[in-house]
Amino acid sequence: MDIILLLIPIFPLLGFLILGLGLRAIPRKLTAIIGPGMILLSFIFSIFIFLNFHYFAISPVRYFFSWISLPGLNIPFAFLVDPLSCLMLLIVTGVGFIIHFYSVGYMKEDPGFNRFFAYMNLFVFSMLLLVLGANYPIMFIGWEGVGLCSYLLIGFWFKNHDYNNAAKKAFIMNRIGDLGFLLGMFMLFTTFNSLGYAEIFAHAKWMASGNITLTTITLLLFVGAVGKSAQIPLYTWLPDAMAGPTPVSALIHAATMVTAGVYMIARSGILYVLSPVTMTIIGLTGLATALFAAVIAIFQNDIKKVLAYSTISQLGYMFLGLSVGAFTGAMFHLTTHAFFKALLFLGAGSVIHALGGEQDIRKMGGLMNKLPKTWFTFLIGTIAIAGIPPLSGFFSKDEILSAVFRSSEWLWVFAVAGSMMTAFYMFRLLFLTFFNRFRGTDEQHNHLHESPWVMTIPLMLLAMLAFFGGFINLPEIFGGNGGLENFLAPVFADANAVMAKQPPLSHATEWTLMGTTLLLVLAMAALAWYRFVRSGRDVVSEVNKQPALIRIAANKFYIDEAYETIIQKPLLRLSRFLHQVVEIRFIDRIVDGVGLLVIRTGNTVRYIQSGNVGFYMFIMIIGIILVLFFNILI
Amino acid sequence: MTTILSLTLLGVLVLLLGILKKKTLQLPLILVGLLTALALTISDWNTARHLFNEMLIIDNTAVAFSAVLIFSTFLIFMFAAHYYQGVQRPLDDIYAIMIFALVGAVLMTSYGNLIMLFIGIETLSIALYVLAGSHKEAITSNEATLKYFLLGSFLSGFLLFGIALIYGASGSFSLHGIQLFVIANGQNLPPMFLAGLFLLIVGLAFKIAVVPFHFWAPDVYEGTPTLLTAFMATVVKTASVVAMYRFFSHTFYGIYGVWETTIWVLAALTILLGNFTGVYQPNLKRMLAYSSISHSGYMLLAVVAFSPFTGNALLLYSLTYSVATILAFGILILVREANGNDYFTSLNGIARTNPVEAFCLTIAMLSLAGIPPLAGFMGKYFLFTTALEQGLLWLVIIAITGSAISISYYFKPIVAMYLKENEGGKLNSGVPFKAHLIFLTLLLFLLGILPFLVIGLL
Amino acid sequence: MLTLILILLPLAFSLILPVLKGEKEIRIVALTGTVAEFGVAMAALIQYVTSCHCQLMFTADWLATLGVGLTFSMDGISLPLVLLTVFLLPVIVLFSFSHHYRRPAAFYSLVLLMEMALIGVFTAADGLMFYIFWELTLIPAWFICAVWGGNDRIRITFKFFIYTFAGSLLMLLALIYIYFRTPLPHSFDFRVLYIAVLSPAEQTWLFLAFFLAFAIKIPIFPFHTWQPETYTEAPAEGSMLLAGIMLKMGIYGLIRLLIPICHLAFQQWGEIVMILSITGIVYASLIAIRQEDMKQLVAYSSIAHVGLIAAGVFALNLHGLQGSVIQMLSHGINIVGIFIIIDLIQQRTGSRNIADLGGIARKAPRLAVFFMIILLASIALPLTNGFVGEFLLLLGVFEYNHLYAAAAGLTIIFSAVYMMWMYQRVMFGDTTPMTEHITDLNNREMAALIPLVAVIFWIGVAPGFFMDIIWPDAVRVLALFNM
Amino acid sequence: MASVPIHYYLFFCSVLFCIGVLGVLIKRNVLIILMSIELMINSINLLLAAFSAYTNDPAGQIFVFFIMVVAAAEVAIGLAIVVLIYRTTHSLDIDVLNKLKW
Repeated sequence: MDIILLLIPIFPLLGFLILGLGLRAIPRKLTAIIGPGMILLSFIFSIFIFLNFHYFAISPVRYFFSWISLPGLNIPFAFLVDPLSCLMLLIVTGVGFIIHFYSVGYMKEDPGFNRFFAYMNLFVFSMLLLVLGANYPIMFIGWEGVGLCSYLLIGFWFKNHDYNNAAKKAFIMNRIGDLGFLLGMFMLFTTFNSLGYAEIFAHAKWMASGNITLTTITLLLFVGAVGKSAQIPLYTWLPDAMAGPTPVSALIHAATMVTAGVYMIARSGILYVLSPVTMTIIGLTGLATALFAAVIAIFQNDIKKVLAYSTISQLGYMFLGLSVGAFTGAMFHLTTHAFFKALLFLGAGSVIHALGGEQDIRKMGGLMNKLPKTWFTFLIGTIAIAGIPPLSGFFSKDEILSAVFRSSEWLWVFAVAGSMMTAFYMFRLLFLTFFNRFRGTDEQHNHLHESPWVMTIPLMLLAMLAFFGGFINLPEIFGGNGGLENFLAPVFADANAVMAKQPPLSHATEWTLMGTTLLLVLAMAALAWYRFVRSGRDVVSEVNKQPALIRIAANKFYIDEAYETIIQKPLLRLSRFLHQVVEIRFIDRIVDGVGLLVIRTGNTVRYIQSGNVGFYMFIMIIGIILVLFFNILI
Repeated sequence: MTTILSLTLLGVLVLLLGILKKKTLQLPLILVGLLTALALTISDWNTARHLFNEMLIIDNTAVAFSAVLIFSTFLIFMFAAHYYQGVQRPLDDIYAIMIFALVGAVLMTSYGNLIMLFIGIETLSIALYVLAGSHKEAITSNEATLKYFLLGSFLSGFLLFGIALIYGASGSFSLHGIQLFVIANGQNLPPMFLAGLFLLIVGLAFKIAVVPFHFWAPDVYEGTPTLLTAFMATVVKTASVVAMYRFFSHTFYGIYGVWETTIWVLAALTILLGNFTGVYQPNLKRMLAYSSISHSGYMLLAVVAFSPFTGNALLLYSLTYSVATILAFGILILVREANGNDYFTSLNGIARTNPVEAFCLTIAMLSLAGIPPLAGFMGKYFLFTTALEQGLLWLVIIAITGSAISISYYFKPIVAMYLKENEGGKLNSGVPFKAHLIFLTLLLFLLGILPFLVIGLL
Repeated sequence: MLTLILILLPLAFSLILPVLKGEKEIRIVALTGTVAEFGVAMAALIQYVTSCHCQLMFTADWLATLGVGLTFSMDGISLPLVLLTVFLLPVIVLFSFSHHYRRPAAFYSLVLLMEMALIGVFTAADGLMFYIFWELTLIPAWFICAVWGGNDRIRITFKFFIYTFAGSLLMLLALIYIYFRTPLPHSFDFRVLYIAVLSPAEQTWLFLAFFLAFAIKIPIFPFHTWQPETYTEAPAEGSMLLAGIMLKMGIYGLIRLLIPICHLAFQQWGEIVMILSITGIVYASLIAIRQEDMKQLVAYSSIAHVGLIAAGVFALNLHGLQGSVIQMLSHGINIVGIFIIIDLIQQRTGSRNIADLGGIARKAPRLAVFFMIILLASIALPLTNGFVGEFLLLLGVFEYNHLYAAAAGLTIIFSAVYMMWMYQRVMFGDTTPMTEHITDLNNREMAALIPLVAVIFWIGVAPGFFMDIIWPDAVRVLALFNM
Repeated sequence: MASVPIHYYLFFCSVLFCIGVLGVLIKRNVLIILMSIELMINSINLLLAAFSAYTNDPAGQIFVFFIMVVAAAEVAIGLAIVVLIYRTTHSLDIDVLNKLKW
């Protein structure tokens, strides 16, 4: 069983090595098999693990070899198999496989075909380490690994400099988070003398709530999460990350990597519930991000950018959920989000594919009948994310919302506002893309075509998941038994035990809440319909003749520019200052100065040697007199 | 004793050969003679004797240093053949005078009586006046000899006055008598004696070229024919330092040295000024002069420390210093004859034309700079240890600063040879000459790696 | 005995070389020399028994009466560095074949001489021997850099020489001083130096003397200014020897002499030197961000990295020390790798100025891959050697002081910034006229790089091997400190 | 003779010596400098003689003989050098020759 467990990450690694080392040698056909094949294998094995889950019930931690071991510091290379990691396993490998499969079609013409799959496999490998690791360092390996892969894949088309900048930006912002994570780890170690989950949580359980150390630790770790999951203030890399190929955006920047932060916090739930301060901060950050990103999303015209911002805002929701202790809810939303957001991205991909790389929704429209499969699946995705029953998004979001409501009504109001906006921009996207007449060039119009089966089948699969995904955790008011809830219960047992128990909502309130939310969402959808379809107003020349506020929003509130002026430029200026002034003019000057002094002195004293005998005698006499004077008269 | 006799005899024989016009035989005879003298000297080892009621005291110190002196002279004579090739005029006088000078030097290492010291110094000096001017045609040589003569005789006047005063105070010329006097008076020595003592020190300091009595050195070194400069820089210096050390060790041994502070200051001055002035020299020969000044400073370090180990340290140091210096001057001879001047520029790029010479000079410089594992390092190391053992921390710090500075001029020739483009002509040295250079180089390595060959002796 | 062979073998080869004629033979002999040395080291490694002190001891009298002995031995601190040396030398020599230096015999014999001296420094168990070899490294280093270096080499190499030489003279002074404080009969043997009786005041002075000597060599801010220009002016091999191995001597000195001998002085100065090191990290990283010359950029990055190593040493706890030794290995390997890559690029394009380069990745994918791997290692990505080291170092510093660790941790971010920036501009984007016709790695160059990469991952994935060698003696050093 | 106390001699000789020194310092003519040096040396001879007379120790007077011999030799060389210099520079001024400096 351990072998199988070990094999799960090994397969993608193998794929990476094969494809990576034999870069050019391997024919595309073979790559098309190896790339997705490896992921499929690990998917199958993951299912196997999932089915034989009981096997790990007794001893969930599996040691393979000791990685860093010193007296007092032992970091084994060990995996932890518990419901949480199982869930993540399935998502990563499952969705991962679907997307790999899709990519075979999507990347067909690309010269870097093999390289692409190599990176993708490497990514899956790191992601698996991240979710399987039984201690923080192992998680950190994956944590950094995925960051690297996203760097490589964003900059995949490295001819383009903006793409590279985007890649670099992503990597550096992740690194900022990683530093937080690292320091958090150190603090954990100094507090608990261990870095293994089991040991730490076992100790932490007994610590007093609001313990300052814990607060610091959790905050540091949260910094890591902020970087990885693109929350305010470190979110700006994610929209730029859309520079990468669409499957990448689907896999890394929607389904898996960006949710790592959520996973990490859920994983260390017990630490977080014990530090309410951190929880509040997380909550506010999450909410702020959710709303902020949603606002921006409304005014974006790049199909992928819209999805990117929506991802950010959805992640915000997840953090919001975590902050009120709805760990299951957050994980649930994570799962469903993985389904429908991947679906949406792939859909977008197929649209872009059809339009030969066009991403501006103002140049689209009326694709409904040209790409029916895409349109239909995209529709499902939209409904799902908008949170309209009975699709998955509805249930997951509702769970979070009700949890939020339980902790505070006001939070709930904002959250709902957020989901309204979500509905609006998603439907806007849908309508602008698929309704009305086509606004692109005729040349594009003639080439419009539905994507090949390799790309549509994944769409359908994901559509299916996005549709029925909600049923894995049906709230009991729908007669569900909360499958996921129970499944994950053991993981969050301690955390939930600590959480202040609010009384569960009465069914009446729950119904009303759902009702209101649903109504509002539908209203938004209708508004979008009215705004973009019914009054077939021309949307092409939209942005420029807009009130200032909207223009600001359309320009993402100039956050990037702000960062550049506040951080980047001063940093570079400082760097130049240090080099030109401190280094060269000051420190080096001093060093050279000493040498110069010696030479100068040498050059002056040597003129004492005047070459004049009389003078010599004179000096000598003085010398003699001094010697005698000092020794005899004194 | 036998040493002095044999050397004197050798000198006379050389003159005789000169009269018999047997030019070709001279050098071989000298070399053989020196070697025999060396052998005879060493045969005196561990047979401490007092001659002519303590006029001479042939103890191990005397033997060891005489051996060093003779050996250095031998090494210098090895260059003579090449140096004087093509010179028509008879050279017997120069050779003979050099040997007589050596006799003087030997006297200075083995005197037991101030009279002998005086005789030794004068024999050495007068001979050197002649040698300095031996290149009659060259005006620089004339100037050198004039300066050397004037300053030398002037300062020897003070030396004499000092001796006289000491005599007056202690009523004796013999070291033993003086020692008794010193012991008798202990702390409160009469001013007259002190005056005499310090005048004596000054006189010797002049010979060693200690600041501020060093002024003659650079000019005279530069003016004197290179071969004889080598002689001055090594034999004279060693002899004088030893003379000073001998005086102290026989009179003040085991007693507080009133002279300590003075020598301390003189040493510090010498090290600093010597090194600082060396930094900016464009002229290799002058640079060597300043380097020799700074080295006399280092030697004084040992004298100040004045511990039982001083003798050993001095021995090793003087030996290593002499070998390295002679090697350097050997190359200088070649440079001079190839380019007609002693400037660093005439060394440019000879690493390509004459790798062997370049290598040898490099080693010599590194050794003088005191870089391990060369002899120079060992010499310096033992000086520093002796000094530190006596707690002369600051003096050692000064010395270290000095040697840090000295790097800057010892590297000039190396930089010139290896990093500059060749403009001067190729040095042409015969096989024996080369062999000798290599021999000296190996000697530097040997003394560096096996210093205990020398260090344990005294 | 093996230790002695380790020292004498390169010497023998370096003496043979000048006799040979013809570049080819010389190269072959030089390579055989280094490889043979590697073999001997492997033999030594086999004989080495972890965690028992002073192994493979070789002792012979040399000035025995004065307490100086030809004593050489290895322990968990020195063995890794010896391994590093013998591992890197063949790589460097192999790589150097892509240059056609004038007077190759001299060049290679100097390189081998250097190896001999370095091994001597790392294995010496006697203070004076340590000093002698320490100085000995300087001569070949200077010649390599000065004779085969760039245009401004004379001034800069001279500065380098005199600066470091002055520093080491202080060390000599300190050593002799301690020598006279050792119980009679005085001795230079490390074990005796450790038990020298020194008042706190004396220790303070000795601390400063040692610290200056080592800080200049390492170099620790603000004594670093000789380093960037020397790296840029030196020939590739010179930079590799300096950055890869020679600067480790300084750290080694810290661990070997400063910590055990001057432990009392740490109350007073430990904090300050720690702050200096960390300032160095941030300072150098910031400067590196804007460098246009790749070599200079790497030089500054190296200052930052060794700053972290020094900080780890001054943290004076097990993790810090352990990390410092591991990181010495990693840094040595990585920086040599980077210098190799940079020089290959320079050979092919005639420039190492970032602005002139671009789009190499498409023309030379292999080069790009190797460069990427080594770069990632040097920015401490997990599963590469860099991470293990930096993790332990930062942990050590963290245990010393949380805020310092946070400051030192900035290197994680900055290194990513400048390295990625360099990589992106050199490797990606459009090709420039200079990079138009760049060729990919040939087999020899691969042969030089593959071992490096292999070790990068070895240490990264399974550092246990080295860990176990190092920690017993790291513990021992700490014991000496707390004594 | 015995009535004259020793420090008279000492003082007298010192004065002579100093005169010699001053002569050396002040004069620029080589010959006169030579003479001054002679004066110094002779003052020392006198001093030595006096000392030996007072201590009834012959050593002093013997030493005087040695000094005379040496002094003679020195002067001989000195004059030879003077001649040599005069040949080349046609002057006896010591300051004429300062090619070698710095």
